[in-house]
This record gives sequence, structure tokens and C-alpha cells, in this order.
Amino acid sequence: MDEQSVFIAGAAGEGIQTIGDVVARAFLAHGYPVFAVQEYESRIRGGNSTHRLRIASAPANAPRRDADVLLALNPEARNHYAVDLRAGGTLVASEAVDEQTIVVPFHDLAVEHGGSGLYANAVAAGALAAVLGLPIEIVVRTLAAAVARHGDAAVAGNTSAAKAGFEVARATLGGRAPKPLPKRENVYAFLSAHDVIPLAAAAAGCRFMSAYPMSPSTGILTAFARDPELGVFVEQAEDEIAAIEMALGASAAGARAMTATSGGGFALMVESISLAGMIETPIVVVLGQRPGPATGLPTRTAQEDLLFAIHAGHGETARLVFAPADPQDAIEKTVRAFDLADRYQIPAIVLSDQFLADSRFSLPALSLPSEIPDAHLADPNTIDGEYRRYALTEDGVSPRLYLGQAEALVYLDSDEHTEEGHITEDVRVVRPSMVEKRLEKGRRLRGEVAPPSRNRDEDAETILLGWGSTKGAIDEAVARLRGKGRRVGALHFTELWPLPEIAWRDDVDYWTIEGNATGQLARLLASDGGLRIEGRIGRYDGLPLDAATIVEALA
Amino acid sequence: MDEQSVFIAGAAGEGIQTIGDVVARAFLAHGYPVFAVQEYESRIRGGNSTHRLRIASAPANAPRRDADVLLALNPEARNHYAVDLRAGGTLVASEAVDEQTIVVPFHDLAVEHGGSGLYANAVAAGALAAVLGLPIEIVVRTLAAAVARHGDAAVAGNTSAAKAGFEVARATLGGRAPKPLPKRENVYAFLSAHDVIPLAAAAAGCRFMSAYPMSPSTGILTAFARDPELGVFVEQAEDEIAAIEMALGASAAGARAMTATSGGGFALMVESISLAGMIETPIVVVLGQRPGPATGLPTRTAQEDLLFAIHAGHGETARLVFAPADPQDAIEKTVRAFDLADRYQIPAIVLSDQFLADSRFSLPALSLPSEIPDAHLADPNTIDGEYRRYALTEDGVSPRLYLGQAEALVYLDSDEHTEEGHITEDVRVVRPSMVEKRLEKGRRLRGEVAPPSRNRDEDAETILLGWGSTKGAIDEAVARLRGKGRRVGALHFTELWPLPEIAWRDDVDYWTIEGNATGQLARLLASDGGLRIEGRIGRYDGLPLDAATIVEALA
Amino acid sequence: MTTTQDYRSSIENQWCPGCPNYGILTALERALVALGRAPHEVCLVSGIGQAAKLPHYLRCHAWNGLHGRAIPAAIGIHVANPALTTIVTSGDGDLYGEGGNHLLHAFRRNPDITVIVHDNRIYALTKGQASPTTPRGEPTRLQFDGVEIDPAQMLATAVVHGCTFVARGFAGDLEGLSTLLARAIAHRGLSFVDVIQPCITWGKHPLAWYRERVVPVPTDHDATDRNAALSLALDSPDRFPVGVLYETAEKPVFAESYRVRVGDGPLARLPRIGRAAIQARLAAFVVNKD
Amino acid sequence: MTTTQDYRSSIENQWCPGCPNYGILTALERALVALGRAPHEVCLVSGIGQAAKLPHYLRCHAWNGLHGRAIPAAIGIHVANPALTTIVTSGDGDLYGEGGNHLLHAFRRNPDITVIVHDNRIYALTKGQASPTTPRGEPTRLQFDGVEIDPAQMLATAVVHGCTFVARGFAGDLEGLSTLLARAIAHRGLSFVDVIQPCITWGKHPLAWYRERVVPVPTDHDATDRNAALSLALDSPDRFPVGVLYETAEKPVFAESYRVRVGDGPLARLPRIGRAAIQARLAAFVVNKD
Ligand SMILES: Cc1ncc(C[n+]2csc(CCOP(=O)(O)OP(=O)(O)O)c2C)c(N)n1
Ligand SMILES: Cc1ncc(C[n+]2csc(CCOP(=O)(O)OP(=O)(O)O)c2C)c(N)n1
Ligand code: SF4
Ligand code: SF4
Ligand SMILES: [Mg+2]
Ligand SMILES: [Mg+2]
Repeated sequence: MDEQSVFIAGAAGEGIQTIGDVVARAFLAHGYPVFAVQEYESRIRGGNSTHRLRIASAPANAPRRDADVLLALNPEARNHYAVDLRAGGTLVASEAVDEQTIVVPFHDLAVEHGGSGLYANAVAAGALAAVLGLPIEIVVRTLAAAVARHGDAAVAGNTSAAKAGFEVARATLGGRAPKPLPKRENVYAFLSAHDVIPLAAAAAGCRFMSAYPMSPSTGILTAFARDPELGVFVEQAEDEIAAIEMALGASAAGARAMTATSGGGFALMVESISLAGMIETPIVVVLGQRPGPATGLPTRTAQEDLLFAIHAGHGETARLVFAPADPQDAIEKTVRAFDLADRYQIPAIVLSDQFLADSRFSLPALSLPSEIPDAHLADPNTIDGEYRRYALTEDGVSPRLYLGQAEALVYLDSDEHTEEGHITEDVRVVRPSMVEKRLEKGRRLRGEVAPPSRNRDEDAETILLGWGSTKGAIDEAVARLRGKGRRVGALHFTELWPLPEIAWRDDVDYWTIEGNATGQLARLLASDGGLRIEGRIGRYDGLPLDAATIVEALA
Repeated sequence: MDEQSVFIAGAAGEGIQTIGDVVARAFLAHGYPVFAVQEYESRIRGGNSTHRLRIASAPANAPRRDADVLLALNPEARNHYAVDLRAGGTLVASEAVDEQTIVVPFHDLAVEHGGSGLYANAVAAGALAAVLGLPIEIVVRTLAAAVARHGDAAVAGNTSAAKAGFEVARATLGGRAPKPLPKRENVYAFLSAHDVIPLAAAAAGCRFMSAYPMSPSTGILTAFARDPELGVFVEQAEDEIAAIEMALGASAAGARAMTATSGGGFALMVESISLAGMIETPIVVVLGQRPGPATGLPTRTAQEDLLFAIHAGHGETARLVFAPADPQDAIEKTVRAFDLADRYQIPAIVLSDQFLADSRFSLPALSLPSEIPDAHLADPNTIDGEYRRYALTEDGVSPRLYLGQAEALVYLDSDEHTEEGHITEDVRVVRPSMVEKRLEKGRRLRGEVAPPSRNRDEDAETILLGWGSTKGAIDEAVARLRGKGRRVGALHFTELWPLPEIAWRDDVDYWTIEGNATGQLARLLASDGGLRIEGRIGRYDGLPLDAATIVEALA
Repeated sequence: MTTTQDYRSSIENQWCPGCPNYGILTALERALVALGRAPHEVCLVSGIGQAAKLPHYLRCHAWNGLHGRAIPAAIGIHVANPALTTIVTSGDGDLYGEGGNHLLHAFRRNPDITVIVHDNRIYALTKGQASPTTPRGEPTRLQFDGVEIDPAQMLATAVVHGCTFVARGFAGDLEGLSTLLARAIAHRGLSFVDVIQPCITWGKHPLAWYRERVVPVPTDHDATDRNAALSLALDSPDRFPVGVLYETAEKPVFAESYRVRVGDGPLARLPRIGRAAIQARLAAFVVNKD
Repeated sequence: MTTTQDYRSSIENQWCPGCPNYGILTALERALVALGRAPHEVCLVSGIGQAAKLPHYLRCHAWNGLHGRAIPAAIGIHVANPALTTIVTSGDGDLYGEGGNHLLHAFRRNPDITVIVHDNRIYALTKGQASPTTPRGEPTRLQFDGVEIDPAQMLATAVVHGCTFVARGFAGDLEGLSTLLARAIAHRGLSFVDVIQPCITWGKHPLAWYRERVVPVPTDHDATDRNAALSLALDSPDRFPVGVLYETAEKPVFAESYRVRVGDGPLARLPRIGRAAIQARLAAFVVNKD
């Protein structure tokens, strides 16, 4: 099949979520991978939003900025998104804009055939099936499964409505109607990165999650609450400071713990990040980025908090900053974040963003890392004499007991402290050695972090440098540019701090591609990687980076 | 005279503050400049602390790490600081350690001659006068002036006690007694940087100060409260978030406003720094640094928060980061911070530290900048039609009215907003233009910041790069190294963000000298200045950098 | 004369159609008109949430700041420009959750501002988590098996702190609410009004459910009697006394002593302290020769 | 058997000689011994301030964290390891000022921890600024002409929130305080004890002044009577009723439903969820062919 980019546009509350869901699942059931992006406003009802499906024969897990098909549930949405419909694309709407419009009176057909306006979404899904060449039976089955719990009447209403939408659209398409797509045997998992972070955390032994709701990370908290079998204690804190402090307390008392927030909430956690560094207590913080500053665009995406995450907190401490590229990577990074936070007794920050939170990828299979190490706790039987929570060691890591683990007493202290964990004012010996201890962990960590992933960089003359959620778009851009004969490759960072050591080549032009305006990766590579870049591409409008934008910028 | 480094050592509450004060003022009255450093623990009574005086013929406003004279008020302090007394130096104590000890029974002499143990400090001051060649009359007059408000008996008691201390010490010194120093005509101001920040702020038109107590910045809050004639509204907030939010509210309503804190409190203000950037409301924040992470060493000094200050806050915004070098510079930077914050409608962060807060410099004269611009407010009469708080302009700066200034309505919004200040979801046009507007201010600011000050860099082969409070130590190190024939110079930064543009030379070795362990200036110069440094010297024990340490490290 | 027309904003309202927030908006508009305040004499202050969008929908000055931080910002605004009628209008999550500490300490300060809490017992904008006022046992989109902790008692907390005006309002009673808000705004000192505002999207009970349970504060209620006020203030699961619970004029207003010194104008209009005065203070650091 | 000796720490005490903090320290030590708690069964949690140094001076587990953040940390500790007797011991500035929001919401949660406030009505470690409990009018090293706002009423706030154990203690009464603390620690649920602890360095009144004004809670006081508790809880300028003001056992303890599911052991000892269970959940994202 030809790839199809479908924008389902409407107001919040109108059902674009459901329509997209049904169409996507129907395609997946038919053997076609779908990539689904949510674009919406910060409100509960009204406004303009889209559910964007990218349907292809092989997974294309990156956003498209233009639509081949625009289905608009209302005139305002239709006008608003008309510019995104490519020339020659198909508009599906309740009323004609021009002769090409596939007119499908969603509401009226729903009333007529389903018996209620409530089935307008089914009409729309049916219409899309016709436009896209998807057999209506599959849509009907998918719909039926989705609404089964509402009873037979709902199933029947939806079925008739979907069929009506299908028929009307097909009739209007006439000769333009595509032939039905053949069924394929391929099977995909369809999910977002935030769908798997809670599962990966639980697999890593996370036992405690406290957070304060904030888009785009609220779903992580909710997922734990929805699945009590995971055994994770879940608490909605009174504010973000309480959220991270509860988690740190729990961690110190032996529970692997995490929190999740966005930039504004993370800003409130900054003092506690510094605390975690000082008391050497592991903690995992998911920072779901959205465009700032301040409240910014709460439901949109950005990569603006990389340097903030690296430098957040007063004083100097070791930490990890990861930025997964996709759901499978999110599983791995989450597990690794728990493991390394625990092993080095440091805070680990996982940088996600609204795009990763809300976009569903089609992936052939998902897997947990083959090994998930246990908590790196000390064996109390090996402790001789008084326990020293901050015992000086070669690698800076002290044997860790949790509060109440054994008779050995554990002192955790936010002041500069002795090896025993007591306040010290010894500036001659203790202070310098504790500073070196804590920073030695960072030096060791630099040996742990993974280098950037490589994509056709060997013979490249231009190398694109990206991080986190933009991998799909950048890889697609590389493929397209290669298609045009450009010797382009990419290096993609998902482990950003400590910055892995990289041997830069001096025969290539390096470009950074980021979802921000100031070039944060570029600055990081200059300060800590010794790289001078050739140019940078930044997107900062709140929408995810896409391949076309990158290709154009490099033209 | 030969330079004298005097450590007055004792427990908190024992009076080293008073002794040092009296001796310093007596020297100053006699025409000799004094540099006084406070080194103390985070407690109210007990522990080990010193008041360190550096007395010379010409101002030597930098710390010395060793003592020529150690006066110890108790045996523990004597033992603790004995290592700091240089070989051949003079120990003054109540009991003999060896034959060289100048034994002065502070308490007993006070009881005997003053009639009360309370006068032990006067005995100690008198003894120091003998050891240092300071005429006792001057000490007596200084003491009398200091205690006059306690009545005649106090004056008499102090006088007799001081004289007794002087006589006993002189007798013990015998032939070692120095001859009395001649009186000089020089006159100095004796003060710390935090003494002048409130005055400079008031001169700059500051009208509102809200803060939460935190060492080393509490004194700034207190100074405003102590001097109501400054006309500044002073409020102790319930926490640091409230402190900065009150100040921002006041600023938006037309009052030039500030707050002051340390790293831990600043960490809590980070979300509001981002807010200030978004709502384009000026604010001045003094960040008095102390060693971290977390509570760290609350009463000691450090330069660990430079990169934190530059990157604090989610999202991307323009800001200023200054770091004054001394009290005169603190006046200028404070005034400039208010002016530029106002002119560019941004947050300005003034990085101070415990060393600047608690050390008193001797300076020939202090002056206010010759021009102190008024608030850069718009004239409401020039507003046509609906007022647009965030009107797009070439330089990114919109004409600013404060809340309630005129009939024109002012909307301030932490969401991404239209020119009028209303929530927007327009990602196509409004968002990108607002991002560019805010960042354009940063680009313009780069043309405003002052380059580093230069010290013998023209013919230097090695250039020391420093920032903020270490200037005195670095300049002294340059002089000493030049004295040894080394071609050394220095560039000193007090305006750090935006980083001024500098033309680096490739025939010199650049070294950074900082009060931290990770080389924050070095990383900043790499990321934003394009400089690769040769080496770096960091001090991170909580004590201020001194010339000897720098000279040794470069040997 | 000011009319409601003067307050009408052309900004598109983002609330759900039928939300009781509209009732608060209209009541506030009426109260301001009734008090004869012109739009430029009024400043609305809010945090983040559905409720917190209100300032965009009235034509007057506005600060729409960070989640939870409306109160300290309003206090700063109030001190800097006391000529402005400063009104906080934000959500229960915003003012009782994230911003709880500021409200607590505002009760102590008694600034001359009005605080209107849109108490929908839910975090609406983030899609239905418990707020500090969600009753124990009530299931939400996060607390699936019901909230397991007790609701906050902010009205009672206000009373025990001697907050000078404490009231409960009901968004479903336009008439009563506008009168109540006018009284609150006219009161000198901190006026704290918790307005029952049932969320029709995420809430458990429709407006009608509350309408049946809302009762006026008894006519013989003595609003200066702290104990009487307390028993009306404390949450009861199914009776909501609406009206002024507590009122006293006995306390100094925040910043009063400062105002006595500098006068009542906006701080921006005060003359800057003279150079000479600062220079004299700088000169005082000179240690004079003796 | 545990003796006070087991709790003796060799760490140098940094408090001023004669400070009533020593009384709290000793009373706490005695209470723990009286309850038969061994040091490794106890975890002290504090913020920053003079009071907050206490955990260093008792031999048991300790978390000396950030200023104002003892409560949430203690709640996390309590949930993760309920076997520990978790006791917050910190200052009035720490718990009522910076940390006010956490205490407020802790009242709602009712975690099984004890909160001991060293209420010296001052910020001692930062050298004498007003704390939230400094009485109006009292001059300090920052409020030179006297504090101009009302003190916080945290005992009363606890009572109106139905905090399950609310008490006032006096650091000058070792006997009474150790008994009171033992009761507080033994109580299941949140025990909140505000201890009058006159600072002899920055405080306005010596211990003796308080001693004259401290009175025991009347013997006929019904600690389950909220109104009676409130009148004892509210600040009066010169009478301090000491003892248990309010107590109830009626409320579930925080995290109870979770405990029912996972048992009472430390979370660290629970077996990790199986790979298979996670893999099954991951597999559920696969959209099956129809
Ligand atoms: C620091 C921070 N944390 C969290 C959020 C996310 N957030 C936005 S609105 C909201 C809750 C709003 O609830 P409420 O104040 O009751 O307003 P409502 O939407 O119910 O009117 C939250 C948690 C935020 N914007 N900032
Ligand atoms: C975030 C933060 N703000 C401010 C401080 C400074 N600080 C340390 S102790 C203290 C006040 C302590 O008062 P209180 O809790 O009453 O304890 P006390 O010293 O009176 O026993 C303050 C403000 C800090 N350490 N951290
Ligand atoms: S979500 Fe609830 S509170 Fe928000 S506008 Fe809709 S009905 Fe009103
Ligand atoms: S300053 Fe006050 S509270 Fe602190 S130890 Fe000394 S007497 Fe006690
Ligand atoms: Mg709400
Ligand atoms: Mg205190």
C-alpha cells in the first residue's frame, strides 16, 4: 500500500480519540502498522485537535506534518487544518467545501442508521475505512470489541452507523475508491512510551511512586494506580516537593522509588535532586517535557529541559540523564535508570516528552532486558563495627543499608557529613574527601553510559546529532536524504549525562537537530564533548520534529 | 609595616567577632587598611571559628590561609588552629604551649582589672595591640566608642581590661615587642559586599524585598528592615517560593523588587525564574553561594552555582547572571542588575557567596554609579487602542505598563500567550514568534555585558580566568608569580551570562581558577565562548581561594 | 458608570458549556459592577487549572501565574499597588493543594485581598484526580477505589486563624453569590470565599445534587462567634451552609504600618530615595581617623 | 532490655548549654526506653534548624534532610518500612513555615508517625527571625518593631482536621514530657506534639516565664471532644495548657488498604513482580489479528 497520513480533526470531547483508535486498531488487526500522534489543546471541551495516523506497510514511527486524508468533525476544525492537507489530498467532512470533498453527514447518518447522534464517531470510522481501502468488516469487529461492555444495542448502533459511513463515503468516492487492502500476517504492539515506563519500573522492582499530576506525565501515575497487581504503592502528593521527598524517604527505607512530572514540577524538585546527591539515595525521576517557559503549552511537546536536568540543583553532584527514543528504548532506559541509580546511589532523570507520552508506535515485539539486577544493597552481616553509610571507597560507592534493614544504624544527612553520616565542619580532610567521593561516582558513570546509536555514519559527510524522541524523524530524514544522493548519517543520544566519550571525525559536518530554540545538545557537546558543530536545526513551536522539516532545513 | 595576618580563634559566642572588630577599627583609625574574614560553624554556641585580619600598609583585600599571629581564646581553638600558624609566628593564649607563647590570662585579667570576666575580649584586644605594635590608646578609644551605649562603667571596665592585656603582652614580648606603628593619614571604608547591596538596591529604586532567611544572604533582608528610611517594603515570606512570587507580583505592579537567598532557597525559586522569563517581569535575585549539595556547609563559601543559575528553570528564556568581585563592584552590579532586568524585562541573578557576605574589605572610597536610570516603563499616553503587553518589537522588548498604571489593561500570562497576554494555542505563528521575541532579548543582552577585567594579560603566557569573589586572590597570585618572573596575567569575569564575546589568543595557556570541583567557568567558556582551557584549579573545601594556593598549584 | 458591558471580554471561553464556573464569572462581574469598580481598578490573580483561566474572561488587569502561587503574587501586587482591588480566583487544587502553605500564611497576614476558590472537589484540567476537598471514599480517575484520606478543612482553618472574612458560596446561585462576592470584595482585609462549583465533566454530583443540600447560613448566626462559625465551616457530607460564616474587622490589614510611613499610592509613584541619602550611608562605613 | 545507655550518642552536641532542646532529647530517649523500642527499631526524621540536629544526638536510624521537608520524607519512610517507629523531630520554622503545606496534608493522611515540634517561636539557627509562632508585637532580629502578623494555629488546625492525636508539651517538664511523648509514639496514627521550647539565646522569655504559665490540661477534659480541644489548642498569650488536647482512634491509618494487600513487612523484602507478569502486560499491547 501507499503510506497514508490521516488527520482526524475535531474539538476536545468530540471523539477524535475514539475514531483514531478504532481505525488504528482495525489497520493493525489487518496487519498494517500505524503510528498515532495526538495533538490537542489544554482544555476539556472545544478547541482544535487532531489524532494523526500514519499507516504504512512497514512501521513508520515518526510524525508526518501533512495529511493525505483530513477528516474534520466540524467546520472550524476543517478550516483550521485545511492547510495541512496536501494538494490532491482527500477531505472528509459533513458538508462540501469543493467538488472533491467526500461529504459524510456524520451526525445525520448516525441518527438515521444507528438511532443516535452518539454514533457519529462510528460513521466517521466507517467513512475512513472506505477512503483508505480498509474492509468495513474489520472496522465493525474492532468497534464491536471496543463497545461490547456497553451492551448489544451499542454494538448494533455502532455497526450500522459505521456501515452507513462506509457506504456513503464509498459511493461518493466512486471511481476514486481504493481497492480493498489485502490482509497481512504481520502483528504489532501498539503503544506509547509512557504505557511501558510503569511496567518497566515495576519489573525493575519499583515499589513506591508518589507524584503530583502534570501533563504529560500524569498517565504514569495513573497506570500504577490502575494496576494494583504491580504491587507499587501509589500516592498523589500535595505538591511536587512532597512527591519527590516521599519517594526519597521510601528509597532510603529500602523501596525502589520514582516520581514523574513535567518541567514546572521538576523545577520544584530541584532542591531534592541536590539532596538525593548529598544523601546518596537513589531515585528515578521521569521528566516529561513540554514547551516552556512557565506553563507554556501544557499539552504540546518540546526538548527544552536537557541542560536544566543536567544542572538542576545547587552544589555539585553526580547524576544520570537519559532520554529514550521510543517505547522499547523506554523499557530499557527505565530499567537501566533504576539499576544505575541504585548501583551509584544517585538520582536518575529520564527525559521524556509529550510526543513520547501520547504517540503510539507500532513495534514488532517488546522485550524486557534479559537481566534485571536486584537492588544493590549491602549485606548487613559483612558490616564490622559501627556502620558507615558514607564509607570512603575507591569508586566512591559506599555499601548501602536501608533505614531499618538491620541493627546497624543508618544516618542520612543533608549537611556535609562524616563517613558515619554525622554533621561535620571538618573542612581540612572530611569535606574535600566527601566531594571527591561523590564526584568519583560521576567519573565512573561515564564509563557506563552507552554511546549514541549509529545510522549510516561510516561514509557520511554530514552527520545529524539528535537525542531522545526525535530518532524516528531523524532516521527518516537520513533515509530520504540518502535517497537524494546525500551522504548523510546520524548519531543519536539516549544517554546524555554523563556524556559518553566520542571520537569525533574532522572530515564531516555535524549538525544538531533538537526540539528547542537554543541548541542544548550543541552546547552540551561543546562543553563536555569538545565538539564544534556546523549548524543546528531547532523546532520550538510545540509540534514534534518530522523528517520533512529536517530535509528542508538541510536542503 | 610588614603585613600581618592575625587569626583570632575561639568558640561561637566567645567574642572573636568583637575582638576582631575592635582591632580592625583601631588599625583603620590609625590609617592602616584591614581585610577581615569570618570563618565559623553552623551553630550558635561552641565549635571552632576564627576572625581573620589581614593588616597591611596598602589594601590587601584577599584572604591569607596562614597566620602570623594566632590569638586563641580557648585551648581547643588553640589546638585546632595551631597548624595555621606559620613557623615563627606568635601565639597568644591564656596558657603557655611553649616558651614562645605570649601568655595572657584573658579571663583572670578581665576580672582583676575590669571587675568582670565580661571584659576578657578587651584584654585580648589589648594584647593584640601589643603584639602588632598598635598604640593602646587607639584601641581604648575604639573600644570606648563601641561600648559607650552601655554606660560609663562598661567604658571604664573595658579600658582597664584592654590596658591590662596590653601590658601583660608587652611585658611577655620583652625585646620581641614591635615598635609602635606610626600613624598614617589614609582613610578607608570598611565593609562587606552584602553591606552595600541593600543600599545600592535602594539607590536603584528597589521598593520591595521579600525573602526567607538563609545564610549567607539573611543580612541583606535584615539591612532593609533595620533602615526603614530606605522606604523599602520588607517581608519575611513563609518559604522561598512565596518570597520570589511576592516580589514578582510587586514588580508586575510597578515596584522594583528583589529577593535574596542561597542555593537551597534558589532551588525552590526555579519555577518562578522560568515564570519571570515568560511573563517578562523584572526581578533581581541575590544568590549567596555556600558549599553544597543540599544543606552542605551552611556558613562556608563556594562558587558552585554558576551553571545552575544560568540553566535554572524549565524552558528557554533570557536572563542575566552577574558575580561581583568586591563591595564597590557589588554596588555597580546591583544597580546594573536592576537596570537591565527592568530594561529587558527579565530576571537578573547576582551571584554572591559567604566570603563576599562576611568579609570586610578596606576600600579607599565608595561611589554610586554616576547615572541610575529610572524604571523603563512605557508612557500610557503613547498606547493606542488595546494595550499589548507582549507587543512584538524588533528587539523583543515590549513597552511595559504595570498593573494598574493606567486605564490600559495589563494581562500577564504564564501560558504561551498572544501579544495581548491571553492564552494561545496558535502553534503556527504566535508560539514561534513569542519564542523568538524572548530569545532576541538575550541576543541583545550579549551586547550589553561587560568583558572580563584585565590584569597584565598583554604580554602574558599564562592567563588565569576567574569570576566573582576570587578576584583579590587571583590578582595577588598574578603579582606574586610576576614577582617570580612568570609571565602571568588574568581575565576576571563579573558578568557571566550572557557570556561576553572574547577574542581568545592561541599563544597563551588559559587556566580557570574557581571555588568548585567541576570547573564550571571552564565548561561555560567551552560551551559558549569557544575556549579550550589548559588546566583548572578548584577549591572546594568551603574556604575562600587564596593567592598561595593558586601560586602553588601553578608551580 | 461601570456596567457589565465594560467587563465583557472577547476572549473565547475554554470552559465546558454549562460549567458552573460561568456562574462564578457572572457573579463576579455583577459584584464588581455593583461596587462601581471600573475594570482598570481591578486586578484578578490566578494560578493554573480550569478555574484559573477566569481572569482571561473578564476585562480588567490580570496575572495568570504559576500553579499554586496566586496568593503570594496577589500579596505582592496588593502591597505595590493598593489602589487595585486585588482578587484571587483559582481552583481548589491550586489554592489548597500546591498552594496550601501560602493560603495558611495569608490567613495570618490579613492582606486586603479577596480569595475566591472554585471548589469543584477535583483536579479538572488534569482530567479528574482527587483534589484536597474530594470526600473520602469518592472514586476518581486516579483514586479508582475511592479517596483514602480526609478532605482539607480550609474554611475551618481560616476561622481558627482569625481570617477576617470567611464565607461559603454556591456557583448555582447567581443572585446569592454576586451579593456574597460584593460583600467579600468590600471587606477590608482578607476575604476568603470557598465556592461550591460542581464540575459537570469529572465531578461525582450534578449541580442539582448540591442545590438540594445547600442551605443558607441561619439568619440568627452570629458571624463574630468563632465557635458558631466553626461548626458551619467544618465539612459535612450533605449539608452546605452558604453565606458569611465569620467576619471581624478587628485586625490590622497587612502592610498597614508601612502604609502609614509611605502613604497609599502605588510604590512606583514614590520618589526614589535620594543619592545623597545613600551616599551618606556609604560614607558611614568609612572608619574615621580618630 | 533497652536502656537509655543504648541511645547515647558520642556525637558532640552543638546546642547552647542549657537549651531546653536537651529536655526534649532526654524526654524522647526516656519515652523510647519506656516503650521498649530498641534503637534500630526507631527512625528519627528532621529538617534543618537547631532542633533538627536532634537525630544526631540519639543512637538510632536517622534522616536529617532538607529544611521543611521532614514530613513527606517520614511518610515515605513509614510506608516503605512500617516496622520502624518513625518520629519527626524538628523546629517550628521548619514544620510550620517552610514545611507548612506538608503538615497540613499530613493531618489529612493520618500516617502512623509522630511529629514533635520544638516550638521556640523563633528561627534560632539563622539567628533570631520570627517564626510562624512568634506572637504579634514581639520584636526580633528581623522584625525590629515587632511582628506584625498573627501566629499560626497549628494545634487548632490539627484538631479541625481530625488529626488523631494532638498534644502540647513543655520542654521544661522532663517527667511530663517523656510520658506525653511515650503516649504519642504509642498512638496508632498521626501524633502531633507541639513542645514549648524557649530559646535561651534569641527567645523573649526564659523558661521560668513559661513555667509560670504552663498549666496541665484540666483533668476533666474530654480529649474526644473537638470543641473542648479547640479552645485548649488556640493560642492564648499567657496560658499554655499542656497534655493531650485531642485523641481519636476512629480513623484508618495511611496506606492501610495497601498494607492489607501486601502485608506489613518492609517493601524491600517483598518479592519483585515476576517477569512473566510484566511480559504478559507488554503482550497485551499487541493488537491481535482478527
Ligand atoms: C507546578 C505544577 N504542577 C502541576 C501542574 C499541572 N496542573 C495544572 S492544573 C492542575 C490542577 C488544577 O486543579 P484545580 O486547581 O482544582 O483547578 P480545576 O482545573 O479543577 O478548575 C494541575 C495539577 C502545573 N501546571 N504546575
Ligand atoms: C530551603 C532552605 N531555606 C532556608 C534555610 C535556612 N534555615 C536553616 S534553619 C532555618 C530556620 C530554622 O528555624 P526552626 O525550624 O524554628 O529551628 P530552630 O533553629 O529554631 O530550632 C532556616 C530558615 C535552609 N537551610 N533551607
Ligand atoms: S472540566 Fe469541569 S470544571 Fe472544567 S470547565 Fe469542564 S465542567 Fe467546568
Ligand atoms: S539558639 Fe536557642 S534553640 Fe538553639 S540551641 Fe541555643 S538556646 Fe537552644
Ligand atoms: Mg478543582
Ligand atoms: Mg524554631
